[in-house]
Amino acid sequence: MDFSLSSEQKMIQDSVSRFVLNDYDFDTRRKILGSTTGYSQENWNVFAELGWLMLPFSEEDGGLSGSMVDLALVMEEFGKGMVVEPFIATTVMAGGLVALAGNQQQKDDYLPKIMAGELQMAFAYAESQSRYNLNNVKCSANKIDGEFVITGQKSVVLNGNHADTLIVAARTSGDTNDTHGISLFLVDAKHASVTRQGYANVDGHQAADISFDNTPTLGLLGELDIALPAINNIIDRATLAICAEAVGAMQIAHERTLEYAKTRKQFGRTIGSFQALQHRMVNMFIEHQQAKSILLMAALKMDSNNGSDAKALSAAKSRIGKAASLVGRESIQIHGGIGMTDEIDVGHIFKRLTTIQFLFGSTDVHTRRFASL
Amino acid sequence: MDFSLSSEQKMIQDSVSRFVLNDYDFDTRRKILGSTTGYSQENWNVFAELGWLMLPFSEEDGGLSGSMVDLALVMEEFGKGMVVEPFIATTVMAGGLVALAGNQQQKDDYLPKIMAGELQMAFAYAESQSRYNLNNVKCSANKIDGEFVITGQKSVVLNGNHADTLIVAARTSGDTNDTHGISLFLVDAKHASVTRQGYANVDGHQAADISFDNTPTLGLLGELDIALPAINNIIDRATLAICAEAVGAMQIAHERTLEYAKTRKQFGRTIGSFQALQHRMVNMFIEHQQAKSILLMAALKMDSNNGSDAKALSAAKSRIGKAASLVGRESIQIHGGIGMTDEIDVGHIFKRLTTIQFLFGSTDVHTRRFASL
Amino acid sequence: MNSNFTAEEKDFQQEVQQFLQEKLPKETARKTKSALHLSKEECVEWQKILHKQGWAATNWPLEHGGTGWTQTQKYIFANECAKAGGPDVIPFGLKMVAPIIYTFGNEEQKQRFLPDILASNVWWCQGYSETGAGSDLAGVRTTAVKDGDEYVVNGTKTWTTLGQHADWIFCLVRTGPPSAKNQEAISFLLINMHDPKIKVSPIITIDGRHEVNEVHFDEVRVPANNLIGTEGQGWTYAKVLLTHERTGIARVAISKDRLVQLKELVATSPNGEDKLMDDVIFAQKIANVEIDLLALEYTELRTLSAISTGQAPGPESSILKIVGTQIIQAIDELYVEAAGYYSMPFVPYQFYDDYDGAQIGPDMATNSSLRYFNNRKTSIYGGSNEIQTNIISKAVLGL
Amino acid sequence: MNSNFTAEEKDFQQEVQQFLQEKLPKETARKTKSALHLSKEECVEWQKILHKQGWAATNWPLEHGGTGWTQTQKYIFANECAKAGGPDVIPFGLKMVAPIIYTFGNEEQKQRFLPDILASNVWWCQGYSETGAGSDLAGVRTTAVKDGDEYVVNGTKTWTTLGQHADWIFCLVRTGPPSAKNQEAISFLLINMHDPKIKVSPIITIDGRHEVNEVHFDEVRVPANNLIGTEGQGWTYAKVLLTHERTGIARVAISKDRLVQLKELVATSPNGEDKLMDDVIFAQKIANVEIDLLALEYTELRTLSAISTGQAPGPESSILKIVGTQIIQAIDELYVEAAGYYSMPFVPYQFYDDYDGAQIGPDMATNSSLRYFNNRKTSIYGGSNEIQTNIISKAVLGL
Repeated sequence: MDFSLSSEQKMIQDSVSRFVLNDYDFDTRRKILGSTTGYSQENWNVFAELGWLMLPFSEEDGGLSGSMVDLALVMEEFGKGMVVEPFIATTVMAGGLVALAGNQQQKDDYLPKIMAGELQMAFAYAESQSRYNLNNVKCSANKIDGEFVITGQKSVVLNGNHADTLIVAARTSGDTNDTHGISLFLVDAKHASVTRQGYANVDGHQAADISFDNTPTLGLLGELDIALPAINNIIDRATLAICAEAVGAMQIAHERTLEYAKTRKQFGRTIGSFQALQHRMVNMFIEHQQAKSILLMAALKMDSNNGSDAKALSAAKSRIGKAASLVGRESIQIHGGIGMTDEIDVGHIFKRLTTIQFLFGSTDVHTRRFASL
Repeated sequence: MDFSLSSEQKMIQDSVSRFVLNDYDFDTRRKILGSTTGYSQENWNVFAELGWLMLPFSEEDGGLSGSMVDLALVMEEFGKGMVVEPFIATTVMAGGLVALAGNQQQKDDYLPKIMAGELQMAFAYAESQSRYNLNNVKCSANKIDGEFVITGQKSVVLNGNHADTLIVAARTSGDTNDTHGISLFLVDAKHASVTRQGYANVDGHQAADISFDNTPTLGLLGELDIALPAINNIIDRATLAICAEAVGAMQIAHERTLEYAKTRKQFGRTIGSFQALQHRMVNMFIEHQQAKSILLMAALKMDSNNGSDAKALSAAKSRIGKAASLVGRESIQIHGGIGMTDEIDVGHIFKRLTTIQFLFGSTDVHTRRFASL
Repeated sequence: MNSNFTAEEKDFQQEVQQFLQEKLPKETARKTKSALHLSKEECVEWQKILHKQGWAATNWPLEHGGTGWTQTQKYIFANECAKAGGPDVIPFGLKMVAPIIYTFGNEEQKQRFLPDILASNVWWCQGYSETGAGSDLAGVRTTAVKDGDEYVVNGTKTWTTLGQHADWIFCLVRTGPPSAKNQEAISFLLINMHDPKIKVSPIITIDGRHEVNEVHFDEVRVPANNLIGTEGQGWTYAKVLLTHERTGIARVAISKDRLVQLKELVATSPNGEDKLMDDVIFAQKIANVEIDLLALEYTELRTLSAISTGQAPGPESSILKIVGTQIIQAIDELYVEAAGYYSMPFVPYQFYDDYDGAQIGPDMATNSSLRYFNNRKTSIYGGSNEIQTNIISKAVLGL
Repeated sequence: MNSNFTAEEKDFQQEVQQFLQEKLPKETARKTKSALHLSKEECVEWQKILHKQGWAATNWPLEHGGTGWTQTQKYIFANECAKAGGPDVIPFGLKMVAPIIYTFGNEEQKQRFLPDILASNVWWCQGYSETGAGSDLAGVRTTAVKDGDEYVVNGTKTWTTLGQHADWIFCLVRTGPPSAKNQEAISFLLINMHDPKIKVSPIITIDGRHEVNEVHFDEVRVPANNLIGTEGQGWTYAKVLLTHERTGIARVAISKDRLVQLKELVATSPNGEDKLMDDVIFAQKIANVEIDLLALEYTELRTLSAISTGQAPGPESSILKIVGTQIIQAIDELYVEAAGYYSMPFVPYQFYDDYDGAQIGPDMATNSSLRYFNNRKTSIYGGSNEIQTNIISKAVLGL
């Protein structure tokens, strides 16, 4: 067992940390959120230049062969700045699916562009009735004149409104809940038969509801009917990424709360001198530390197991969801009214910590999955 | 709506309260626990003289027609002294079953003796495999030469070791889990075919494991095969009784903890001056108050509904179980080491608050029953 | 002891139901049930309907135009309103300043202010909190210096809910010298918000909403006869009202109705191949909150029963604030969890009348997180839950 | 960064497994797994077996006869012991007083005491707490007054675990005048328990057990060369050891094994027509504890990793105490819940060898509540969890 970071890991951690500290302060982020796209192409170019967009891809595919621990390191730093650029949607999820399931041609077509920051993608999987059941797919792909066309609806597709190309999970055989019969398709997001209703999420991330009406595809990704394992795998990796983000966000939430408690005075003394609040801030600290630990556990176990360990991942999502809930709520409560205002960061951290709890499966859903494995 | 006590209610509350205060202090109780029977026949005679043993029985049966609110008032006071006399086993459960299901002859045979304090009874229902499922009954009654004989095993029968007469739930038809096919029988506890292994429970109450081997009965109580509703009803009433007991016990646990916190010094000040502990003691107070409220709710609703309201009762057992867990644990923790010793009462209250959580259905079992009704 | 309604009480219940069915505007009810914001006009419209019925002032004494209801009647009214979607009255006039005026104000003030409050002709807001005086209200710094027949007011109040609509504000101001003890330096002053030297600036909260404000006073001259009672007694007046305020703050009736709605919602919400209600864990979480709320309802009824027998609501009433807001927030969280992915989109505009796009998410799903965010305030305002805990610790437990 | 064992570490794991299989007495293993009390003889027997193997002192430096193990080896050993039912060594000699002796004692003391501790020839107990000095250890009142070559000791220590078996006790005593500051008045003294002027009186705990004691000193004369280090430095010595103690106190390996056993248990426990494991709510509760324990395991590994790179265990290690004991108690509670009705009978005698009645309850069910009661101590002893929280607040958060 070895828990120390390699020099490469330290380097990338430092690099992301510096970016967040110097180029992603709260006001800068606010401006990005207020822009028409809701994220910064300039930053995206920086990510590409610094090689971060290459991280999860194998060396054969032109990437850095980053481990899950590496991904977690980057995302933890992103979490400290609440970075809204679509790293998870384009790089981890869509790029990850192309690398995992695509043929050589598809890899050649998409991965270099993703790594160069020239292509935005999104993965459309959830539907209004599916909730967190990845095998619940109604959106269907049928062959017309020998070519698949897609008809159906997808919900809250992260980066769905800005993606150039979509990956769509569609049913090619079987019933709505069958695990067999789900396939992945590449789709031109700008095709006339694709209707996108874009919006920002409460956490500032961009998303869209998307519907398809006999939409032609750009090709099948992976083998017909048996896409579910790849989908599970990629959602698990994305889940690890937001877990790491939450750990970074919790650290800042806790730090901000400590700073506030040390300066804010009521009844003639700093509120941090009240023992009841002290014990609650210790509890926040413990939650953050426990979250950090289980993140490490999951990342290491996934790395030991070829990037996939559903049980370990679900343990992490469950525990981190619980920590995120407590740390978020306590940050607001200890700040009092000021914590609820739009003008300081702690409320925004709280919102991101909230959405993370309900993204890719709620805390309870992952606890149950852990217990069932 | 009227939440005030009638003068009769105040009178019986005062009378039980005085008894607990004057005649049931911690040392007296300790001596009773150390006696051969584990309860005091002398106290039992007092209960009879003061009419407490008549409380739950109707006026036609020679009782006081006490309501569930009345029962709760008495049990709350009993809880303050952790009274171990078998009021629930003999009066509420066994007596209640005779009154509910018995014919006139059986009522005449048993109820006057119970009310006079001359007869000890017990209700044997749980079995080692049944857990909290009252319809799970293996112990069987079969007819031999036209007479029922009972064979099987019963677990942790309250007052089972001192009872003169037992009421036994036995299967007379159907499979182990069928709701139909359960009957009640009166059985002579001292019959040679009855094997009783008696013990004290951790809370000081007496109990026994009992097995029957072709044991003849003293008669069928109620109608054949359809005893389950009566069993449910009587267990619900007994559950309300222990809920009320817990509310009384919590009050004392909280008071003792407050007294201790106001006098015990560490670091040169009373531990009650530490805000973190203050907030926790407030939390104990809130739990006790919420428990008291939901007890009242359940008792009133049962009274409005002819003594039976499973949903209200399960709400009370669930909420009070949660309160009992927190108040018990915090009482010990705030006392520190001294709270864990046999020599002061708070540890004994903690033990009783623990068993109440797992008697007649755990907290979670009752939450689920509430949700299902 | 019994929990049944008398025949009279049952009649009253029917009367309330009928009134709500006939008089409550449908759009107001829909918005209230869905926690959408009511416009100033909608709020005033409803309060004027209540006034016409004689039901605007449920907590005032009869002599000033109150209902004179028993505690049971108030309980019935609150529950029926919650079920029907009748919104709470805006409390600042009817529930907060009015009792102070009729208890501590002089005759002239009663004549001048109470009729317009009762008829909802004026909109009041509250000027208690300041940046440096949140939980520690006694630390207010806004000054009111006597100058002839007037006070000259300088300072800034914050967290002024719906102050953007207000005609009047009631303020705690410092009339004594900075050296004076807080208890003796604070006075209770009524100020006309239409004074041009008052500036209201919005505070946007994390749910994207403009609900609270900062109110700036720059040499605002206020007639001295707007002072309530005696100079230096303002803190005493404010405190008297606080325990009364805590009972309503539990919002039991509304939480009950929200749980009923939630159970209806999950009975039909798809969860892959099942319905969400089939999720045993989720059902257990709902049940736990429901049970805690049942207990709170009886805690409130016990408190009200004590009041109706002449006892004042003691510091125990802080329980109602603490547990009531815990339950509100727990229900919010359950709604967010039920909404799943659709708790995320920030699309409040889709609930406006002029929205003509496609609906995003089922029913009110996207409103769930906004409500969750907004209701974090409930454990902060009205004396934070920590302050309530301190009150119980000191006043009830003697610690 | 990786969590895999090296080939050497895997070999070591096999060696430990083999050792436990061959040398651990079966009855000792059975009792340990079931949380039954070991006799003094059984404890000593096992420790002597460990000593023979060279594994008695896992935390001592090599030079004094310790194992010199890496943190990973210690981790492996702890986990294998927990799985096999190898009991923890009684800590007072090997883990508590020995490090103080080899760190702060003089050569003569090292020679005199360490070999017997290593070989488990003597039984030690701890004399820290007093009735007036629980969480506030610096408040000890037991006095040791110098009289020639001896100290005369008077006072009473309490919560002395297994003091009834002890040959020696290590004590915090007050050597300075009552007026002296605590930090400068407390010394660390070793005292022979066979002195007739020492009286040990049992304290019975709520699980009916005699585990702790009061130890009374009445004019007990102790050779001055039993003083460790310098007079007035005892408090410093004691504190140095406290952070080290906090890592082992998490008892992660034992909790892991208990959860494995619990899951086996509920897989076969009847629950009416089902098995208890089919109860989704109960399974979820087990999973939650299991997950929290996984997190704690990695919190401990992160701490140990920091130690192995030369950093001292910081005050963060208080987390291990707090969460470790929360988990122990949560597991206890799950066992009680699993036992249901059979958590109630108080029948500890049925586990004694001489019991010949029928078994009451399945397996160890009736032991569940006794363990639950007994383990309330874990959040109280070794610096209560409140004290640990204060340590983090002050030393880590700077509050």
